This record gives sequence, structure tokens and C-alpha cells, in this order.
Amino acid sequence: AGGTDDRTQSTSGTPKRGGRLRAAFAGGGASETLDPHLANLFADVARAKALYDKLADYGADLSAQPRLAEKWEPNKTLDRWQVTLRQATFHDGKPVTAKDVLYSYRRITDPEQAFRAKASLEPVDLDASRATGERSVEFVLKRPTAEFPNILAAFGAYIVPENATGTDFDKKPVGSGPFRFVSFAPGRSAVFRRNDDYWDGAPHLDEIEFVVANEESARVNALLGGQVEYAHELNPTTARAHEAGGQIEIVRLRNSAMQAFCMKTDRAPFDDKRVREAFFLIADRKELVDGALSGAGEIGNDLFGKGYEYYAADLPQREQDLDKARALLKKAGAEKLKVTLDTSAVAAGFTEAAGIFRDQAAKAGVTIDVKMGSKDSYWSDILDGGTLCCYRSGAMPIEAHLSQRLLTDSTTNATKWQHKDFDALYQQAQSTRDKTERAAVYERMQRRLYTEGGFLIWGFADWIIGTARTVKGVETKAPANTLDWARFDKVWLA
Amino acid sequence: MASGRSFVVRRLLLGAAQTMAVVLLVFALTEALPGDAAVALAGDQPDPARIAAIREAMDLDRPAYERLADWAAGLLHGDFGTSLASGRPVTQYIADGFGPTLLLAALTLALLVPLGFGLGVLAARHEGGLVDRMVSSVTLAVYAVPEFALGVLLVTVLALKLAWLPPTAVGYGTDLLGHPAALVLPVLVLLSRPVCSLSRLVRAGMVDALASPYAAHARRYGVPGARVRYAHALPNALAPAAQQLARTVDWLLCGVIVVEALFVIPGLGTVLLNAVAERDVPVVQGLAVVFGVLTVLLNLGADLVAHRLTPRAGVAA
Amino acid sequence: MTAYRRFALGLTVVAVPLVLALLGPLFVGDPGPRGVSFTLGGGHWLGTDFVGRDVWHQVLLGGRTVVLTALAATALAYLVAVPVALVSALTRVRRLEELLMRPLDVLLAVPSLLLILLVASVFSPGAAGLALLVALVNVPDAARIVRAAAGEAAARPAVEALRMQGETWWRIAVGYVGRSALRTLAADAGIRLTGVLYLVSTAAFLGVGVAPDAADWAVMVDRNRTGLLVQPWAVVVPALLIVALTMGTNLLFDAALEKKAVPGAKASREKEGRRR
Amino acid sequence: MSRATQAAVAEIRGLRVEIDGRALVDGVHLRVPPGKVTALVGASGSGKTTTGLALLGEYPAGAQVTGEVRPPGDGPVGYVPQHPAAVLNPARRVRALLDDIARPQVRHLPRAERRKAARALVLRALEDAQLPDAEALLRRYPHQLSGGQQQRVVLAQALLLGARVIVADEPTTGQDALTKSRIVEQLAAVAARGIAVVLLSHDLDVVHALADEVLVMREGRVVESGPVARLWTAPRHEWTRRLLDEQRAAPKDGTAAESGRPLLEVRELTAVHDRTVVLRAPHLALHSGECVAVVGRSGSGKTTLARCLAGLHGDHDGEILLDGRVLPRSLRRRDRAQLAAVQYVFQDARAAFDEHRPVLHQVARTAVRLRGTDERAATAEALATLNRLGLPERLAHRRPGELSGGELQRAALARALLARPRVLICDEVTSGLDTVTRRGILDVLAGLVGEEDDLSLVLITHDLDTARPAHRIAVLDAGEIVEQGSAQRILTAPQHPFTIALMRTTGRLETGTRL
Ligand SMILES: Nc1ncnc2c1ncn2[C@@H]1O[C@H](COP(=O)(O)OP(=O)(O)OP(=O)(O)O)[C@@H](O)[C@H]1O
Ligand SMILES: Nc1ncnc2c1ncn2[C@@H]1O[C@H](COP(=O)(O)OP(=O)(O)OP(=O)(O)O)[C@@H](O)[C@H]1O
Ligand SMILES: [Mg+2]
Ligand SMILES: [Mg+2]
Repeated sequence: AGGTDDRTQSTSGTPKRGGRLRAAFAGGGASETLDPHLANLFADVARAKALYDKLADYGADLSAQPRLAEKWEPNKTLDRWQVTLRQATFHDGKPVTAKDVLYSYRRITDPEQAFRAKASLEPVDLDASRATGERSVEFVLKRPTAEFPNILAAFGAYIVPENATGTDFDKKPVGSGPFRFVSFAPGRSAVFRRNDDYWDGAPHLDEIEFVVANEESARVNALLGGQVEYAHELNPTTARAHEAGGQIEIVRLRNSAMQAFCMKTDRAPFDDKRVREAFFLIADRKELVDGALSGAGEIGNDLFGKGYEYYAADLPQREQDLDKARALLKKAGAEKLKVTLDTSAVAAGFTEAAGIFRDQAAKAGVTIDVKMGSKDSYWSDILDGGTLCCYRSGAMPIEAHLSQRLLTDSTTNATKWQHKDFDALYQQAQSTRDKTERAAVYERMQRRLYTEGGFLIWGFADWIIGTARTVKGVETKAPANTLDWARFDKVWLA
Repeated sequence: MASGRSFVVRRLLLGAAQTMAVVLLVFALTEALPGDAAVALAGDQPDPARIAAIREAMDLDRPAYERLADWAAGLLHGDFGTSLASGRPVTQYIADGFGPTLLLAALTLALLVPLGFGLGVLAARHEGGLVDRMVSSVTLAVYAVPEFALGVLLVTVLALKLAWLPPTAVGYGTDLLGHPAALVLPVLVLLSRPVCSLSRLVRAGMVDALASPYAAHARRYGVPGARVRYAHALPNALAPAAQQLARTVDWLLCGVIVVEALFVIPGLGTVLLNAVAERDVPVVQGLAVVFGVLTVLLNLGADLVAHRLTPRAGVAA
Repeated sequence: MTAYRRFALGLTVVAVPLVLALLGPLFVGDPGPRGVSFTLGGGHWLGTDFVGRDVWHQVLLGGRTVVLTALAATALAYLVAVPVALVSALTRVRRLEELLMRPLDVLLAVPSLLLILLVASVFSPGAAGLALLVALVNVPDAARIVRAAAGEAAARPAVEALRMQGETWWRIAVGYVGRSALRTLAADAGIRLTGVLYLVSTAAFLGVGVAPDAADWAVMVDRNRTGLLVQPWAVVVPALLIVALTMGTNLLFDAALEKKAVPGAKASREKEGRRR
Repeated sequence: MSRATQAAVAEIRGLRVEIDGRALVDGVHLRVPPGKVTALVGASGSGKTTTGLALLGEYPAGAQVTGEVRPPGDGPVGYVPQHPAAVLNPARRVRALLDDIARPQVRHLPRAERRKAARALVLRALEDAQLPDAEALLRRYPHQLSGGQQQRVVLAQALLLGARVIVADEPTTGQDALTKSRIVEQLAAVAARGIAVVLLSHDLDVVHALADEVLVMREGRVVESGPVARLWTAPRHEWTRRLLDEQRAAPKDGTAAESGRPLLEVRELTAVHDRTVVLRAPHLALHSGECVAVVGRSGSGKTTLARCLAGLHGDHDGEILLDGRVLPRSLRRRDRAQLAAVQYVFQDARAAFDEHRPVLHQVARTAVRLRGTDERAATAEALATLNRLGLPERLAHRRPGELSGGELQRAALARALLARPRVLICDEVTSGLDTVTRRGILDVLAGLVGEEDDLSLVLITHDLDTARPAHRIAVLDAGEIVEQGSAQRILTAPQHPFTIALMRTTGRLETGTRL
């Protein structure tokens, strides 16, 4: 109860200038780099965010918010976008120009390289795109893309100065972000100083230090022991232990991580939609959230993006119904069904959820064999292999979820959901200029997925952050990966 | 001891072969693991085209034996290669990780040897008595508590409740010597298990050695008790303990993953863990060379001790 | 009488985990519905575990696999290690010894993490495979220690005399040399048993052997550790049981091998003399 | 004399040591006056060692002790145990073993001088214990010493200790006559310094030469005691008389050697320890049904020779032929028949037994393994053989640690005999036996050689008496065979100066004159 009060307090009050904040993240060891285009882990993103900017970023509802881009304007057919940059400078004093933007995007899409954002920028025809002024760019797209701003906010699409190369990033990275580079030891720490010339207002903090602590309990202990002021990614249990204690602040970022089981719709037994529906009905979502997420989350409704823009919130909440599930299975001729559920220690809650679902399925006469897989190659193993697996996803716009995972030519279509009509609906949405009309199309797509899709989305996990009591200004309504998450320019030490 | 010298030379030659075998085996194992550096790097975005591109960028599309041969050729010139994940030289990885590891190992060892031998001898002296039961029970109990739980317990009590010590070494980087207080808890946790295994083996050997006629004879002749125990009996009880000690040092230098994670100490264990997770074969290989050489040397050391302490072994029929 | 007393402590300590392990599964009731993970109360008198199951229920179920797998793996490790060590201790052929021991050294230098990971992903072995794997990891270690302990005994004139009698290798190796190294062997085995327990749980988490949420004390300790501060019983109870198991077995070993009276130690002798 | 009035340093009164209701010693009285040599003599297994240990306040495990034992008050007691190898730490060099004892003696000196002083003491003790070439010796490990050398190192320890009492349990068993006579001198000198010496021995020559007071034991009881002169001239107890008679009776001389093809032949043998040649035997032959005695000083290489023959010492050149066929160098490569054909009785019987298994079982195994006898028959045969050697069944069921030195030596002999060997190598098998038992054993052996034609004997000894029944004698000195010939010739007309010296000392000791 006290927590809520504190939290409102932490975002209000008068900011105080000065101090150094130490933030503990899980990291990537000695091979970490500061190249923002290589950003992969949360720690990478947090550091990149402090040093660099994107043209846009996601708001709390995952809609694109302008950042370095002041505004964007499409043409009629939605395949040419005029983007105007705001007045901003890099840490070396040079202005951020259209050339830098084009250089950055070309670097990301370099066919020799394999940067993560490359896939997101795929709709942009960079050869045809050009600078139309010092601070304006015309992006030419390969096809109509109503959701083009999402591309500008894509994971890893940071703007770097023209001609910045790989080696520069580790030694003296120059960005336009709120903090300037001071020092970096891969896998250990990175120290940045306030950028007084930041276009969005200089940060309150003098310095920020990112330290790496892979073990959750180490991050908590460091926080409790006053060795850091901010600890990213805590367990629900830890949160529960300290929420009432008042020693530290617990911040829960709701709706951050979608939790699901993913059924391959192109192969037995899940090529029968009755079986898929039966599985939807087998899940006791509350039990899964309580057991696998220790209660720290919300139940899902087999749809991605609860609380995000375009979310089909009107569909009835699905409940466990074992009788109906059994009947459906019987109808599908899948009594005494046996399936293997792939899981791995790759994400929190995976093995737990698998065990719980196995027991739930047993009540409906389905035998689930839980198979632990290698955590380092899990995602690529489950992309094409197996029939049923544990799945999770960080926050992204619903549109991105659809395009990346549910179209015939999607790169990571783990449910093998390949339907021409569905693809067509997506294209229709992208060519629809009017937002409400577009929302209606998204609604139709989601309804389809709700009734017969391959994602059994049972919950959304909170993203839990711990801070020292002196830390103020931490945004509480920002799912992980959005603009205000892991953002330190608005934070101050009381 | 000419035979001793030839023994060492032969073992060192064999050691080179062993290290080679270790490297080959480790290479084969890493290669056999599902996924490669490209897959690991792609993480939860396993876009096949991207993976293929990464693979090409990392030269992973070349056959394994070619990569191994290149790497081995580099090694002959003292070049350990560069990391797949970051492009930085492997030697830097090893050098960075070695400092903290060595420091922890040295400190732990400095305490372990007197403690392990002392407790073992003490228990053996009072075999079956209260002291023996106490020493055995306590060390065994501590041994049976997993490192992690022990670490959390110690941190909670000594660092968080009493605030005597820093809970982790986070932010200290490699400069651990500058923060000696941060080393206390890790060393305590590291000590918890080897003290038991070492003292139990010392105890076992010492019970027999102390009961031997030669120990009785020394006692009879008024040789001081401590001298009888440590100079007369202990050498005869030492061989298994020396092996155990070698294993412990091996572990301290290569595998204190839990402690490193719990106290945020960036040592070799962490480097290995990350490298395996990233399928960063050159780094894993570099570590394999280091571990191989270390193990060979440690084993040789332990065998030399055993050799020296059983002088008769060479002449028996 | 006195023999009884010698074993009393070890027996008492080992009795609880052993009885729980062997009889627990017989008395276990219905698991009941899951609760929120890591909570106390709600009819769970030891609280719930990391997936909301009743801890007491898991404790009752979780001993058998621990005891069986660990025992099997340890026994297996020694089954290989002891003969290898004894052969190399007794042979005069240097090359044979090197042939036996050096490859094991190679195994020692390979990070066991890699081995287990590989096995986990390539095969997907069950409990038997796990026991094998864990045994394999332990063989080189055990072999070196047994070899070191046997070295001195193997060079004694008694062995020469046994050879002179044409005694079989097994009798010489196991009956005499092994017997002389017995105390060290028991000490090593006693500790190894515990190491094996935890290796089993680590392996479980990597996908080898038992399921990652199996009812198994070692697995419980490992998997419930995140809740240590909220719901300690889920860790403390199984950990204590393992502690008791370790301590008890080792104390029993100690008692069994206790020297009846130490020749040459005057004090104890005189006492015995007077006691009459 | 004034003996009665003199205060004893240690005293035992009415001692009874009992194990499982059976008395090892019973009603023993013993006074240990300073400056005197008190000797305990008696049959093997009569309780000498038990009594000696009681003086140190030590008893066998599980023993029930009644009676009064007043051990020597302050300070340690020097003790030379019957099996010296057991008290020498196998992992430490001789230097370390002696230094530890010397160190407390020099504690009063300034730190800087201690080292030198300790060293001087050690060297003195070694010299007193008849160990020349101290430098080389100090660097060695106990297993690199010969049996007699080990015994002398232990003696050196006792001398070094500077104790007021020395209990010496068979201190001369491993020594040749020359060395023995010097040790006797040493012990006499020690006693002369006011130190009480308790001598447990069945070497009556030594006792006669050294003792002041003698106690004769039999089956755990002291049957007679008195001053040595009285006992020797007028023994009262029949048992004492028998012991003395046996000693005086000149043993039968061996008959001349046979000729023909030798059963066992040694050619150009050179044996090496640590790269130094310790034995050179250009030629040595043993004919079927023959007994060859190998005589030599302690450390002359007798055991090494025996071990070469037995396949226990592989580090040698040359050939050893059995029936004209080359015997494999190592016993590991000898087949069963070859193993059975050449048997070796170890010098140190205690070390050669498995301490955990009953003696009977170990003895019987020879027949089972080498002759394929079944378990029951083998046990019966073992019992019979043990019996013939004077070991009753109740002893046979015990473990080696529960037998006396002499009993164990006989068990070791029985173990080898059960192989029905064609060549039996006995390394000092009678050194631990009293005169009566020794005679018995030698008779048994002679019988075996005589009756069953195919037993031939290599009798290793430094006791010319024991060598007397042999057909031929080979004399070893410093690793070289200096003289070889028929026993009669060697004993009556020795040619080599060394042999002559050996003969002379033996004679002198026999006459019992104090030197
Ligand atoms: N630990 C023991 N347990 C049972 N009997 C024992 C034990 N030690 C010795 N004996 C027996 O006690 C008797 C006396 O043994 P002791 O060693 O005193 O004889 P000894 O006179 O020294 O003989 P020897 O001349 O052969 O050395 C022997 O019959 C022996 O078998
Ligand atoms: N392992 C060894 N290393 C070096 N020298 C040795 C070793 N073993 C024995 N010697 C030496 O070899 C010589 C011969 O020893 P051996 O045991 O054959 O003597 P021995 O004639 O049996 O003497 P004793 O009568 O004292 O038993 C001795 O001088 C001894 O010191
Ligand atoms: Mg005796
Ligand atoms: Mg000898």
C-alpha cells in the first residue's frame, strides 16, 4: 500500500541536479560493445539510449513518439515519408543532419553486416531515399506502410554520426544522447557524463554508471547494500520480499513481457484448429501466472499487446474449460493426445510454465512431455522444429508483432501461421490512412487469431525494477523496450 | 634424483599431448553443441537470413577443420585468435579474467591449506572422540549446503544485516585488491567446500599414519606431538590430499562460476560461461589451452608429491 | 554395546532423510491445487515452492531419486575408478599406467559444464543416462585419489609376498591394496556422494535426467533458491535433509572404520588396561 | 651383592597380560637396575616382547593388564623393536629420522651451534651403532637399507636418545658376528655409563657376553632367574638347561656337495640399486637336493641375491637358470610352475604378511594358487605344516599382528613350503628363534632336503652355526662372492681373510669373553 504512494511521489517533486547513479544490469560479458547497432541485450539498449537517439521511440502504449524526428508526413499512397529532424547536436558539437540519418540507416542495412534492425528497415528503399535538406529526409518505401513511424522507433535503429565505424564505438563513441562517454570496460562497467547540450533538456544526474551483474541476487544485494541505486530485472519473489520492507523501491512495469505457448499450426496435431482451441481451453491462466510468474503479471487472452494501441480489448476473456476441451479433442480424434513441449532456461518462468501446463493438460487427458532444450540456441531451434514450445516476447507494437511473426514471409513465424487472406488484411491495414479504419482491420486480424491462432498467450509479466529510495523520477508506466524504460535523463537523486 | 628428472620430462612431453587432446576435445564438444555463434548472437530474433549473414561475416561457413587448423597455426605463433562475438583478441579476454581469478584462488588457497590440514589432523588425533565428531559434522554440514545458499546466507547476515562487508564486488572491476573487504565473503564461500574435502582426506590418511608403529616410535622418543603429526605422520597421509588439493586449485582457477556470479567478480569462470553461451569458439579454445596446461601442471605437481612420499614405489617388484 | 554407541550419532542423523526418502512416497497424499509460488500458509505447512506446489508434498516425494541416483552414480564412478587406479598402482609398466591415467587427466581439464551441456542437447538421457554421465565426470577425480592412496600399499613387501604366492590380481589389488586404502576411499566417496547430488540437480536444470521441476531434494534446493528470502522452507528443508544424509553417511563410515584401539598410543591403552 | 639395595629404574611386579582370557605373560617380576644389563631369554612366543613393551607402558590392543608396572619415570625409554622396519618412517630419510631425536639434546646450546652439534651427535650414534659410511646412509630412505642396517639405524636412534633405560628386543638378529661383537661392546659401554639395559634375546652368546642378570621365560612365565654366571654354569630349571644344551651341541656338519647338472644356476649376475652395483656373482650353482648357505656381513648383498633369484629384484644383469632354462627376470612373468619352483622367505616376516587376514588363510593360499589344491585340503596341509614348525592351531587362526616375531617367521616359512618348492630361499629364517626352536626348524629343513629329493635350499644367514649343516657355503663380502666351497672346508680351513675374520669372531663370542 505504501508502495503506491511512494511511487507517485517518485515521479513528482522537484528534480535535484547532481550525483552519480549506478545502475546494475544483466550483461553480455567481455564481448559487450557500445556499437548501438549491435545492441542486443537490455544492458546494451540502456547504454545505447544514454549515448544515442533514434528518430522516434515507443510510448507507453507502443505508439511511435517523435524523438530526433520532429515530425513525419506521408504522401497519399503512404509510400513516401517526409521526415523533419529537430535541431540537435552530437557530443562533438556537430549538428545531427539528414546525412547522419541516412548513413546510420545504410550502415544498419549493410548487406555485409547482420545488424538486428536490418529486418525492421527492410520496407525502406534507402537507395531511393535522400536528404532533401540539412534536416529533412525523404524516405522512399518499397510498399505502402501506414505504420512507418514504428520503423523509425525500431529496436537498434540509432542515429550515429556520419562515417562512424566499428572501432570508434568502443574507444570514443559519439552520439546525440543525454550522456557523453567517459569510460567503458566490457562486461564490467560503463561510465557516462551529463550532456549539458542535450536537446531534450540536460539530465539531472552528473554521471551514470552502468555495471554488469548477471545474477539477479547479486543485483538485489548490491542494491540493498548501497552499491548501486538501480537494479534492472528482478524476480517477482524478490519484489515481494522487499515491497513492504521499505528499504528499496520496487517498480513494476506492467505488460512488459508476453508469455505464451506456441503451437505449430502447420503440423499435427495443431494443424487441426479444434485441437488448438482445446489447448486454449486447457490453460488455467491464473494458475500459470501465479505459479510461473509468482503472481507478478496479468493473465492473457491469447492476443498480443494487452494495453497497447490497437489491442482488441473487447474479446471475452477465455477461461479454462476442460470438458469442452476434451470434447473438442474427441471430435478432432485426438483423445489420449501426446505432445512434446519444448522449453529451456532461456527466459524466466519458462520451465515453470511448462511444468504447470503439463499438469493442467493431464487433467484433459493430454500427455505433455516437457523437453529441456539448450538455452543458447533455443529460439532458432523452436523456429522450425517441434510442435509446441514456450514463447515470450518483449513489448513491440501490435503491427510489428503481426508483421514479424504472422505473415507468410515473416522472418520469425514460430506458429507457422501462413494464410494468404491474413497477409492481405495486413497489407490492407498498411495502406489504410485513416486510423480508425486501420484499427478495424487490426481488430479483424486479432479476432481470427483469438479463435484459431497458434499463440496460446496466457499472461503478461511485469518487468520489475528496484531502486534506492533516493532515486526519483523513474517512470512506472513504461513497458520494457519503450522510451521511458531504462531512461536516466529524467531521473534524479533526492 | 635423475629418475625424478626424467619422470618430469616425460610427463611434460605427455602434457603437451594432453593439452592438445584437451583442445581437440573442447573444440569437438563446442562444435557438437547445437547452434553456433551466429545462432547465439541472433538470440530471440532467429531470422534465418540474418543468421546466414552473421555466419558468413564470422567465417563460420568454412569447414570446422579449416577453422581449427587456422587457429592452431596462429597458436604456434603465440596468437590465440580473436573473439567471434566482439572481434577483440582472445588473449585480452584471458588476461582480464585471470587477475581476479588468480587473486581469489591465491587467497583461498592461503587459508585452505592450513585450515584443511589443521582440521584434518585435529580430527584424526581425536578419532571417534567429540572433537572429531564436531569437526567432521560441521565441515560436512557446510559442505552439503550448496554454495549459492551459503553465499546468500553470508551476504544477508554479514553484509546486509550487520553491514560489516560489502555484499558484492560490483563496480570494482579488476581492481579487487583495492577493495579487500569485498573479497572476504567470496573467499569464505570458496573455502566452504574444499575445507571439508581436504580435511576429510587428511583425516583418513592421518588416522592410519598416527596409528602406525613409526609414529608411536617417534612419540616414544619424545618427539613433540606437533612434530610427530606434521613431520612424521602427515607425509604418509599426504598423497591423496595433494591430489585433492590439485583438483581444488584447478577448480579455483577455472570453475568458480557460482561465486563469480554471486559476487560479481569477472573471472575466468564467467568468461568461460559467456563464451560457451555465445559459442565463441576461439575464446573457448583459448581457455581450453589455459585449462589444459594448468591441469597438466597441477597433476604433475600432485604426482610428484605422491612420488616423493612413496619412495618405495619405484623399487617394488 | 560400545559398537552400538559408536554408530548411534551417525544412525540418528541419517535416519530422518533415509526414512523420508524410502517411505515418503508411500505416505504422500493428493498434491492438491497449486498456489501462488513462494507463499506460506493456505494449508501448505511448509509453504509453496517455485511453481506453487506444496513443499511438504515435494519433500516426501523427493528423496528416492536423490538417494538412488546419487548412490548409483557414485558406485558407478568407483566401479571404474578403483580398478583403473589399482591397475596403475600395481603395474610396473610405466606405459600402461600412463595409458590409463593420462587420458583421464584430459577429461579433468575439459570443463564439465561443456560435457553436460553437450550430453544434454545431443542425447536426452533419462535417469540412468544421468547416473552414467555424472559417474563419468567423477571417474578421473576418484581414480587419481585412489591411485594416490594405493601407491604406498602397492609397494609394500606384503604385495611382493602375495605375488610370490601366485595370488590373483583381484585378491592383491582389492583384497590387500584396496583394503589398505579403504579409509581414504570411504572419505572420498562420502564427500563425492554429496557433490554428485548437486551435480544431478545442475544437470536437471540443463535438461539431463530428471525434469527441471522434479520432486528431488537437490533440484528443490537449486530451483527454489530465488525464493530463499521469502519462503525459506522450500530450500531449507531439503537442504537440511541433504546435510543430514551427507553427515550421517560419513559419520557411519567413520564409525565403521574406527580403529578399535591405537597401537602405540599409550594413553588409550593404559585406560583400557585399567578399565578391565 | 649390592644389587638388591640398588634402586631400580623400572620395575614390574606380578604382571599378567591377558587377551581373550588367555595369558600372554603371567606373574612376571622384573627389576631394572641402572648400569646393569638385564636379559630375558626364552622360547619364541614365551612373552619376552610383551614384557619388554610393558616396561614402556605399552600393551597389545585389547589386552587386560593386572599387576604392577612402574615404568621408568621421567624421560623417554630407548627401544629397539624386534621388527625395526616397522618403526622407520617410509617417507623420511634416515637423516630426518635421526635429526628429530638429536634436536632436543642440543636445545641448551645457542641457536647457531645447534645444527652442528646435532650433526655431530648423529654421526657419533651411527658410528656407535656400527654404521660406517654415514654420509651415504643419511641420504637414504629406510627401504634402501638392508635388514641389518635398518636394525642398526634403530639402535642408533636408541643410543642417540640418551635415555636412562634401553629396551633392546633382539638387537642383533640381523647382524653378522663381526658387527654383533661390536654392538655387544657398545651395549656394554652403555651399561657402564649407568644406563639400564633390558636385553630380550635368544642369542645366548650375546646374553652370556653382556648380561648381568638373566630371566628365563617359558609360556609367559619366568621359570628361572639369576646372575648370568650362575645360570650358565648351574641352570636349575630343566628348560634353561635345554636352551643351553642346544646351543652347545655342535650341529651336524653337512655332507659333501653332489655333482651333475645344477638345478639353479646364476651366471654373471650383477645387481644394481640406484645405479650402484651392490652385488656381483659371476657364478653360483645349486644342485638338486643340496643346501647352499650364503654367508656374509650385514649389507653385503645377501638379500639382494635372494631377491634376484626370486624375481623380486629386476634391476640386474646376467642370467638365472632353472633346470638349464632361463628364468624370467620378474616374478610377474614367471608362470605358476616357476613361481612354485623358486620360493623365497622374506627377511622381515612381519612386513611380508597381510595384516588383515588370519595367518592360516594366507599360508594355505600358496597351495591353492600354486598347486591347485582345493581350499579345504590346503587348509589342512597348512595346519599340518605349521604344526610341524611348532605353531599350534590356535595361533594359526590369528592375524599376523597377534603373533610373536619368531612365530611369524615360522609362519612365513610354512607359507613358502606349501608351494612344495624345488628351490627354497630362506632369508634369515632362524634369526628370530631360540636355540631349541631353531634346531627344530633346521632339522625340519634338513629333513625336507634329505627325504624329498627335489628340495634344495639356499640358506641366507650371517650365523656360521646356522650355515654349518649346509653342503656348501658361499661367502659374500661387499657384494662380491669371495669364497665358495664345501661347508666343511670353509668352516675348517677358510682361505679368504674375510672368512677367517668371520670365523674368529664367532668363536670369540661363543666363549663368552667380554672384550
Ligand atoms: N596382540 C596379540 N594378541 C594375541 N596374542 C598375542 C598378541 N601379541 C602376542 N601374542 C601372543 O603372546 C605370546 C607372547 O608373545 P611375545 O611377542 O611376547 O613373544 P616373544 O617372547 O617376544 O617371542 P619371539 O621370540 O618369537 O619374538 C605369543 O604366543 C603370541 O602369539
Ligand atoms: N633400494 C636400495 N637403494 C640403494 N641401496 C640399497 C637398496 N637396497 C639395499 N641397498 C644396499 O645394498 C646393499 C645390499 O643390501 P642387502 O639387503 O642385499 O644386504 P644383506 O646382505 O641382505 O644385509 P642384511 O644381512 O643386513 O640383511 C646394502 O649396502 C644396502 O644398503
Ligand atoms: Mg619377540
Ligand atoms: Mg638381508
